[in-house]
Amino acid sequence: MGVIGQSIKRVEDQRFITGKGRYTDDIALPNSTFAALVRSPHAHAAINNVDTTAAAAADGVVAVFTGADLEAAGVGGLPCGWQVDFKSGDTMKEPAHPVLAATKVRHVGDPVAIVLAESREQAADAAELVVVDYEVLDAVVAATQATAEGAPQLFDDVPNNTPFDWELGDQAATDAALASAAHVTTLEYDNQRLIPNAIEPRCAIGDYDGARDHYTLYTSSQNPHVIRLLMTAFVLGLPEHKVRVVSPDVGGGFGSKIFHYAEEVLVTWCSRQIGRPVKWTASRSEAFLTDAHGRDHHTRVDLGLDADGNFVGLRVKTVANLGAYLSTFAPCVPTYLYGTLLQGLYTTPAVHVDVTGVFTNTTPVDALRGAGRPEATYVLERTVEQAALETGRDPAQLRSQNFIPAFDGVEQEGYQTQVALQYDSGNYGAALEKALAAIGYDELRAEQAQARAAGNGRHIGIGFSTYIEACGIAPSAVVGALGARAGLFESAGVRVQPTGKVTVFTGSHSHGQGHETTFAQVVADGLGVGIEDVDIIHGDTESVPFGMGTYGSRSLAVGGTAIVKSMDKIKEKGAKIAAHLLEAAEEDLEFAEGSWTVKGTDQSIAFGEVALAAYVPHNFPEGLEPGLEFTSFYDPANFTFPFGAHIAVVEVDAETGVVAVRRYVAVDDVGNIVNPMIVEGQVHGGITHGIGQALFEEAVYDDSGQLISGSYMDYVLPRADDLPSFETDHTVTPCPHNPLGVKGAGETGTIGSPPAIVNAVLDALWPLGVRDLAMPLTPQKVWQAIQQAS
Amino acid sequence: MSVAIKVTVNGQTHEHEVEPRQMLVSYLREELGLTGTHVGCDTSNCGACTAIVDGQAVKVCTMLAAQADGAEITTIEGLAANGTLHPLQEAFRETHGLQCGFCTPGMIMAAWQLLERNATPSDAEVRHALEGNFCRCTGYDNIIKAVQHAAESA
Amino acid sequence: MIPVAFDYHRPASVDEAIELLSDDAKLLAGGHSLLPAMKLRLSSPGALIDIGRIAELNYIREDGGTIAIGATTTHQQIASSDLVSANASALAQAASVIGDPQVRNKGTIGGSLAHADPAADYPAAILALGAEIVVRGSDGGRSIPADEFFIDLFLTALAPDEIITEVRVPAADKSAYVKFPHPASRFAVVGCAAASAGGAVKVAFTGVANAAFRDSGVEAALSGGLSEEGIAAAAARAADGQEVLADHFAGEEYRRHLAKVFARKALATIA
Amino acid sequence: MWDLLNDPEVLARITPGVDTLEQTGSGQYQAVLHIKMGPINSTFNGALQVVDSKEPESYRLLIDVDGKIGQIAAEGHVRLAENHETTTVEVEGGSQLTGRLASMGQRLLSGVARMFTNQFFKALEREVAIRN
Repeated sequence: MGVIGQSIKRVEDQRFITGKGRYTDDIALPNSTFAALVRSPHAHAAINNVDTTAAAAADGVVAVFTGADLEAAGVGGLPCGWQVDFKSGDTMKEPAHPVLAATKVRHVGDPVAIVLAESREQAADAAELVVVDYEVLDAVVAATQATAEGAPQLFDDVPNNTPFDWELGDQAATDAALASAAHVTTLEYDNQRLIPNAIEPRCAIGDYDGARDHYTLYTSSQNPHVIRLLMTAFVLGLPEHKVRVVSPDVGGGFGSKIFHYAEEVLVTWCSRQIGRPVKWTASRSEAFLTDAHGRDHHTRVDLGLDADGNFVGLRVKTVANLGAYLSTFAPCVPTYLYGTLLQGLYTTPAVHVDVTGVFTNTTPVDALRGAGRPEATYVLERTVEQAALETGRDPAQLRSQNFIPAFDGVEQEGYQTQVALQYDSGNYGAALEKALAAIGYDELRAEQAQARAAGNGRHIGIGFSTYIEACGIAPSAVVGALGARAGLFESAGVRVQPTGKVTVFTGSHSHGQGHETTFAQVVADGLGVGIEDVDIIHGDTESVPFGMGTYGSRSLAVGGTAIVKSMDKIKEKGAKIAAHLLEAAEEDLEFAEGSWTVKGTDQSIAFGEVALAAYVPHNFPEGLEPGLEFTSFYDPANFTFPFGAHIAVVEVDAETGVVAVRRYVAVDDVGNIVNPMIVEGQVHGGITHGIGQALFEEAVYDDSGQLISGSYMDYVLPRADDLPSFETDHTVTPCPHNPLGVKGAGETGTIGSPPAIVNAVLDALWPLGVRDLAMPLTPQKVWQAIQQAS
Repeated sequence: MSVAIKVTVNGQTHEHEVEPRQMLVSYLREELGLTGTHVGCDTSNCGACTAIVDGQAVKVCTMLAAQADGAEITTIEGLAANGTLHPLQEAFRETHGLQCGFCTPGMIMAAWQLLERNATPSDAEVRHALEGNFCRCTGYDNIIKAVQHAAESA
Repeated sequence: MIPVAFDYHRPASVDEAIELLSDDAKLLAGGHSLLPAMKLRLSSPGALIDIGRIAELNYIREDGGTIAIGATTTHQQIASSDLVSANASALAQAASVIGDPQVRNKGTIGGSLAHADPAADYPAAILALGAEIVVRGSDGGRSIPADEFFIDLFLTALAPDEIITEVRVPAADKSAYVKFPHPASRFAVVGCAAASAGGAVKVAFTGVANAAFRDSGVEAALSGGLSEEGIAAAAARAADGQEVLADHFAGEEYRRHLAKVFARKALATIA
Repeated sequence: MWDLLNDPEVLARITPGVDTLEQTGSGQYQAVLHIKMGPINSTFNGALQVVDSKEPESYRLLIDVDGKIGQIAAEGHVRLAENHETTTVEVEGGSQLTGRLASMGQRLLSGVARMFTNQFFKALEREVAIRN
């Protein structure tokens, strides 16, 4: 069979390459109205009055609603799904996040009113007629300013704009280790704010059916069940079974479509009010202002080394900018998805991390491709490289000497870190060795030395990043203990049809990852059917069992395992049926290549025949129910821990400050690989996004809280001609605790690449005296750094 | 006011009265139901809306439907001839040149224009020709491969 | 996003278009500057006059040592014209780096010049090549030398009742346009054109100041000719005395520096 | 010169974009601005104020106007220095944009400020020329 491990061409591509994909905005319901939102142009202002008279009277307008209307109707605020309490034990401050602001706006883009009209054009025209009387207040924008004395306060009941603070690790041991270290490398920097920019803007359609008293919400989301749960139970107070959430084809998410947004509530609620469908599609300008942003940490890090270069202690202090409200998973990103990864691949015996989450008058910040792990990896890998440069050590050697020795998680136990996690399996040296060989490290260093000696103005740099990340989120009991308000299992229903064809209902939801192919491969391998005999259904709460959706590179490790568990049950039942039909003992049967065979004989029965018998049970084991369909919920035993070694080679044009990425080698270990083509694509995309952070992307706010990089005219997305071709390879260290042995491949590139690029540029410019650079490494910044150094 | 237009889209002629402010992309998507052409931005940068208008790849989010009066338009839905996929469509699948698929129609149309003007582009030329199209998923490598693959198979 | 409603006119001739011009009307050629601004509702003219199909405005031809280019000729047509490349390569090079291929398929030279974005590519080439901009208005036509055309941010010598009909570019011996593009917008952070014709060298910049300009300081310093040293000395004076633009991506100091670097690159290309 | 720079009618004529200016109090004006610049063509309403007036050497001009596409808050510090027969006028200022203007107009902001400052001086020169 060998379906697993094959680069099977994607099943879903047929519709995408012919323009037949069905994204939310492609859905046109009869009798639909169109929504336009009135949004705050101010970062911080009190609302004195909202006058909707002119808008309501405008051509084609069906209704206008304000925050006051929603309040009067008892619509709740948007909930937060994770609680991180203060170090002191005090409960997290969780101020209300109104669906429409009624009394105060807290960031540019905060919605104030919604206008429904017969056409998009009329809605847009009428929205301009809503007059909002604002009293503008001073705004706070930078994380480091939020807790300053006299800083503007966003919420009356959140002193110092601080909803939580948090720590992990042994502070005393870490301080002591650093005090006695032979060398301490210290860096202080911003991990800049990014804007997710899925190319499909968010879209939501609410459709209330009065005859059935039933709601349907179509939304561009990564997790329709989670949206339904949050919206029904916490915001609208609707009976969950009367609400269907459909998330059809999703045009990219990168985290930004995990969260429950105001517009989803609004179209659903408004549809009920007017008895007609309501459609809202974000413009890109709105997306810039309202899709939850990512990163935005201010961090100081100290890494201590002994005289031999062994890491003795790591201290990290971070202020995380959460924006104006707590988005759905905001508290967990700079804490449990960040602090717990600060052990990295290293045996550092003492690690301490201290995080303060702060509110500012900016767009809320939440998980973005990598979510916490890129920030953690940047802390470690930038600092380790800096330590190598400062102490004159080879950065590859410095890393390897501090690596945790190889362990497979079976013969050798998992590795217990100083920061709560237990790694599943790892062979970190192997990945680095493979990357060094692939890039031709010695030759590159020789070329670099030659260029430096020649003084020909070619500034070549080689940069490393050896990262680890946590995927397969997550064991429910563990995350529950850490503040998650949801379980993080995954579901899969596997329905064998009478003819032996298979329909899978998965709680995971693809937004580009290729589930319809990868999952079909898993099923084809497990049941011995053809890929074309498997259909994957996702994204609809009415057909799929309650599932948690797709994020944190969890789909295959958790969702795929749920499918395997259902298939195990199918095979178990199938064996009973087969044994009956073959008149053999169940234990004498083996299942292979789609048939049950009596061991040592040529007596066998095909999977399809067994399926048919299950539905036409004329001749059937006594007491066995007909049918061949099982649903499983899989709660993982642990996270999975992909890792890898990335090496970037850059050339810096010192005259203009332009950085050209000449080569990029990524050796990732994502455990077993089901579809190498898809994994490679995921890695490519992640690296590109990470290079985007290193060199190009940056949400820029002015002091008054205006987003001045609010369009593609200013916000730089990497384009085809900004990048080299990537060289990717793998090592394979299977995950010991899931049956597929897979770890997750969706975010490795984004996590691994930023420090590799920045380190390479620092390596290139170190001889010129450049000692630090802040992301993104724009030409001006690089040029200025060179000027100041020389 | 409204403007009478007559356009040929994927070989079919349509006549409509349109509002002057209606963009060609919204005409294609909303009036003709051809939703394969996507809208990804409002500043003519992302390229998701690229279609072929009178032989030229155009960002149809930045063109009025009224301007298209008399034009021959090909959208992604019309690229396959008589049920046979265009070599570019085949190539995007073959080399995994797409993930979420949202940028794909525009990407294919931009690539179509390149190959029409340069049948044997270098990798650098392909990258340059796609500078008006964003992909956030794949990182472009496989898209470049797709275009080269199509160039070879054409 | 959706523009505010407007009326739409599609005149068959330039004269008809001129008649339709008013304070509240805007000409629509390629539309790639105007329509995005209208979609964002930064601009909301009451009427658009679509001159994109006036056949008499779309051509590239030689006219006694001068290249005559109709106003609605697209960037793509100019970039791929052998006639332009052979005689005014700076213009072809400028056309080839505007926006992206799709934008170049629609955008027109007349539209770009009339719009006069401070970071547009053409103006530098137009100035260095010593082109003339031919316009027609209700009182007849005139020809405006490039040196007098670009006045300030989005401000040109074009009168409200005038339409650009043609750009006349004298053939140069050698010319080049080099550009440091903004990585997002692809507008010129700094663009420099240099052209030599009959022994005289002209140098012009775009992206550097409120309007594109001839750099007389650099030109004067080129008396030593286009030797490597001569170029270096001249380039070092780039943008001297200019009030230089500054934004988040490129502050004044960096832009001035880039102007020097790109002056050198442009001059080296024609040396 | 001081009188000139404090005359509401003159102020209306020399402040770029001002369509109408109506005095509402001492140094307080209600202003309608019309900004027509390249792609932007929009009307703004709001207040124009003269504050920190130190006759005869300086005052600050505050403009705070609101339009469909955003708000403009601008400040100009006008300083006059008498030197024998001539008066030197210096203006230093900054502006803050809100809304769509802010997110779309950044690359032009420094240029716009400069253009308006230049327009202010040109208009002032014209006023001075008329009076002389």
